[in-house]
Amino acid sequence: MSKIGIFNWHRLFKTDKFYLLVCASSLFVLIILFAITVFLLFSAMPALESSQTGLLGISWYKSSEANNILDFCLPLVFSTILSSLLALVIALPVSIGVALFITFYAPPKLAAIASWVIDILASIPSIVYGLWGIFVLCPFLNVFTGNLISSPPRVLFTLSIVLAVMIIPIITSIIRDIYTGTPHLDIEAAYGLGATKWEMIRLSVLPYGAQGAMSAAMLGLGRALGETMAVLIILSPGRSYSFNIFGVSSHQTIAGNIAAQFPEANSLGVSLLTVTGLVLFIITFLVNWAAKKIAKSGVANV
Amino acid sequence: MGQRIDVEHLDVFYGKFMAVENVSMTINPNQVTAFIGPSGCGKSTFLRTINRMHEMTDKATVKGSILLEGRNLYSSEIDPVQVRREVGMVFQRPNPFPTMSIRQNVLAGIKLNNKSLTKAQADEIVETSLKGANLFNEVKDRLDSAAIGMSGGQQQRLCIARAIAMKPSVLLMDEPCSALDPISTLAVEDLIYELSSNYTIVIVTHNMQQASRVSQRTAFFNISDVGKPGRLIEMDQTTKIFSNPSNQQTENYISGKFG
Amino acid sequence: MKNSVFTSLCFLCLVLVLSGCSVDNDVSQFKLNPNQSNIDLGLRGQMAGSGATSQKNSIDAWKLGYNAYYPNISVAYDPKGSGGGRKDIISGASIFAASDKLLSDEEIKLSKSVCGSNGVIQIPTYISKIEIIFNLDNIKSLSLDNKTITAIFSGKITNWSDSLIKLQNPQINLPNKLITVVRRSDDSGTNDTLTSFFSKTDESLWQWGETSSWPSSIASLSQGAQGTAGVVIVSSLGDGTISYADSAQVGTLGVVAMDNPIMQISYMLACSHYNDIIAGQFVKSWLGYIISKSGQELSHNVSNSMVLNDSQTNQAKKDIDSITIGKENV
Amino acid sequence: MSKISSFRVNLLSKNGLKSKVLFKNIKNNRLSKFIKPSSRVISRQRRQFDNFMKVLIFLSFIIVSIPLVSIIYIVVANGLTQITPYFLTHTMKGVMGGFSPFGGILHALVGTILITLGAMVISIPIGILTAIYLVEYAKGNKLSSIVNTLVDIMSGVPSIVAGLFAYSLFALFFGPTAVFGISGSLALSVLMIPTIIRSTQEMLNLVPNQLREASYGLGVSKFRTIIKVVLPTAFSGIVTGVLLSIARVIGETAPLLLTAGSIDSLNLNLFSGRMMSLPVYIYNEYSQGLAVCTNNIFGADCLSDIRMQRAWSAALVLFIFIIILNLVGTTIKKRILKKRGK
Repeated sequence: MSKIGIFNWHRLFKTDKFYLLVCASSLFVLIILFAITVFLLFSAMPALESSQTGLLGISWYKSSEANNILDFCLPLVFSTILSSLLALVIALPVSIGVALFITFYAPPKLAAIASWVIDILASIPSIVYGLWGIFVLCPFLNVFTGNLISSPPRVLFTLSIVLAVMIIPIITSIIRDIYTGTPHLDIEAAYGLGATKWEMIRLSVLPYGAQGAMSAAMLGLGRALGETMAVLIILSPGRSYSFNIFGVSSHQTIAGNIAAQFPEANSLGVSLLTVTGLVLFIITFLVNWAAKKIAKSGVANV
Repeated sequence: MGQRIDVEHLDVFYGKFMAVENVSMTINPNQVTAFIGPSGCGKSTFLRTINRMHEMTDKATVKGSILLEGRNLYSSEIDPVQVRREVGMVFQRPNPFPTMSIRQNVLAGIKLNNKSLTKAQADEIVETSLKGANLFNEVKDRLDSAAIGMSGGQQQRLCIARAIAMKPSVLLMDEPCSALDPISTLAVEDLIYELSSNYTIVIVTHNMQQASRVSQRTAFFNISDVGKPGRLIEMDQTTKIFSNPSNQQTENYISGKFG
Repeated sequence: MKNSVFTSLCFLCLVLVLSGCSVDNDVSQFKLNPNQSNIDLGLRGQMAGSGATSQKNSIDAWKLGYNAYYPNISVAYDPKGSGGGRKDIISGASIFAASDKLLSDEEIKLSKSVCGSNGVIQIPTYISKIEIIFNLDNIKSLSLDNKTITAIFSGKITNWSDSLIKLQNPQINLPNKLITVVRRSDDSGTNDTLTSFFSKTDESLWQWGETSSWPSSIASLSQGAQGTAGVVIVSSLGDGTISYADSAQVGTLGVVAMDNPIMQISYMLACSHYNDIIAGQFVKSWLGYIISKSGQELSHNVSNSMVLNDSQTNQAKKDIDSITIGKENV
Repeated sequence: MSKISSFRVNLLSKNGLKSKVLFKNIKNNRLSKFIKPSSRVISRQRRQFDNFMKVLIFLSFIIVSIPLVSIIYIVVANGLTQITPYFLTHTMKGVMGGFSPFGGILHALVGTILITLGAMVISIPIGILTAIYLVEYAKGNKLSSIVNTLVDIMSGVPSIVAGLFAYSLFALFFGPTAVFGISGSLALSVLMIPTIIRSTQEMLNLVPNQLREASYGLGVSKFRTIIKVVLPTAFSGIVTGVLLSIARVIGETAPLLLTAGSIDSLNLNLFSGRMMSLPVYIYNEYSQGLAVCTNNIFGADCLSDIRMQRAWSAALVLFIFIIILNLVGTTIKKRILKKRGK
């Protein structure tokens, strides 16, 4: 059975035509990712090559007072990562809490209801989250933040809460599956030492699921980075590097900016938006790749 | 009718690790030949090379040759799928197809190779195969019910019926009764004895009583040390092997000193 | 169980598509072509246009009015924004376009390749009043002069109980509340109209001149929202907000009574020459209907827009007649 | 001694509560003096902390349910008003401002179904065939580990990037105004392929190896074994995976906003002309704001916030659509997993 390179050539050219079809389709996955990069790069070329004066022809680029493409992209990257990290900081503890609730604390009926809640939350379209954010969450927060923040509070903090609610289902379902897999011997060992339930969880469940929780968190982060409609509807856009998550009109994410400017954009404008789209693609590529690495190393040493 | 199998200097490798070393033997037609030996000595691995099943699931490779009535099963122009039609196989755990009824299971071998059959031909094959497996009277009124609804013993006999429906010349059985209760085991053993009149049967078993009851010839495999390849120690008439084997290792194994 | 779900789904679509012979809405009740004068030139087909969101509401009405005269022409309009409309008329993707801003010289040069030697004609078709709107508990109207409004929008006045505002509205008890300016964050002609109004009122207060997107130095003091609707929704959600919107979209928000109303003119763009005869005839009849008395009345009823005055109508008629059709004199 | 051993046996029960009950009744009988004294003294402080954490974990469940209840409430409360048979069987063509007839979402409903079907035609074959390659042919070789990593990465591709990709691909061939249904299908299939691969892989792995061996043993080739034995056994699982991936993708707005555009009338042709879809319809109605009802000379009744009502009703229809797909998917999946005794 000669094996040259990554293919099993011998079998390939034997009669097994189905093997050919199946290899082609798995190659297609490579091709799609390659094509995404190539086509985004190709359509981003005009903006990358055009001069600053050329870019100034785009009105929303001119008003952003950026002196080059990098200077235009960086505040967007900053806001995207800040909003997603903030969403993760809110979502992770709640997700771990709910996962523990489902696996260890809730009686079976309540655990089923909790899982059902998670499944339904995961299937709500992001446009509905956006509408809920602007029509329900903003007025609700406005009551508390009336004159502290500009009203209605369409700031990064509100957006991050909505993003957190969107990524909780993803993180919870992954962590729940890991926690159900905690080996009984660990649980029994902890109880054997006379541990209370929480100590048992701290001693055996959390360490066992640590790697998986990290990778689930990264996947949740990836999902939040790419969110568009909620940002477009909720956030009051602005450009800055400010960490003040309550500051109004000082943040705008890459995805939100693309959706906001795309209808209005001329061909150079679309090309500039594709540059930011490419940056977003690279960021999510790295985040998901890291999530895979963590998950794989986790499995290795368990 | 059963066919003769001659094995010449056969080595089996999992990647670089040699699992079985230099096995040469002759398996007579229309007889039951049993393979015994401690677990891990390569008897099942060797059994699976006879119908080239090792290529499909175990990613193993083979050196040497196996002749079926003089035809080398490992020559390049032989299609391994053809080999498996000639050499039927029954596995340790009964594995009828869950999505199919009893009738469909028996005809599965033929249908899956989409040979066309008239209704009459199909019924005739179902009846002869099930009768051949002593199962027909027990299931003749529920042929269209799901196969997985039957008992373990019945399912195993259904697998045997399914195998003989392909009219193979050789039947390989990898510990067929280890998952069955004693009564079903007896039923399967009687069936094996009957089938030996027109099939060459090779059976791998841990149960030495079963080997002595059912087989005419027995081959004893052993492993010299952990990580070393399994080797054929001795092969002879079953009565001789279980009364006074010529090799000391066989003697120790038979009298239960180890293994 | 699962294939029953699939079959029911497909069955639902089939039934809907077959039964819905008239899936569209019946509008005969509006009697848009009272004297049934049907001057159908045998025009048929689909005519694609795109552009400003501000005119979409009126365009929907004009489509129905136009169809009352030309039943076999279906007009498709993609409200992608003025920039998109200008892009499409230049590239030839749309036969007509709507834009809140006139084409820049560079855009006119570009349009020559598709629209013939004298480029694109631009006629005013939709004149709307820009209202200054605000959201204060149980205050429905305020009177502010142009200078105060400019001061508020340029961030100089930041509290509703400011003396200047109190001076002009003595009888109203203004709350001590921060003013939140809500502006259009997308690229819009309304921004142009407003910023030119501010810079004309007081150059020193508003020193950024006419721009289509808000100057970033004062952007962080105010909130941005996407489109006229976004601005209205945000203003009604916050308390103490002040904003600007087309008079059609004011809804229940308070309106500032001003000395002279701010007018915004929105244009329709068409090629000066059409090779395709049907497209040329369609555009001439379509624009003719829009600037006609019945067309403008319909737009007023549906979007509160101002009817074109005579000089604007005559100039527009001249431009429409100047459109040449057919292949010969390219 | 048997008392202590039964104590240990009960401990093995997964649900923690039972073991606590047993632990209590041991304490008050003669064996309790064998339990380490120190664990009883500090237990009050540790028990308080244990209860505190229990409250915190119950709280996290409440925290997650609040947004769900409020979302369902607002969508249903606002959405129910406009859901009428007319709304479901008519398009928006011929609708004028806020005047009745108020139009409907038929063109969006049909558009969503057609675009999703297009995405299914692209992604189901690729997804299932790739999963077959990863499970049946290439367990452990180099290509499969590369493909596995890329599938994980592809599942992280943001929907806006998928939209941009489809738009740039079609714009390259058909010019900058290339906006039609099939471009939306391509964008959605980029999002669907990873989920279909993952769920099909999971279901193929559930098919026991004995079945494959049984079929090989009968002299059946690998190709026919997969097509005639493995796939039929895993079929209902694969259908579940497809349903769940449709549910995930059908609510996407951003990619369709860029690729399929918006149109008021029914368009049945994926390959020409813009095609409305439910999520884009919702955003469109939301972003057109209020309608003018002051000068109502036509005598037809008029609602100034009719557009927002239509948006909520369309959101409710989309929501119900997704819930049905989800319920059907998860119930079948639970039945399969239970049957496999997982």
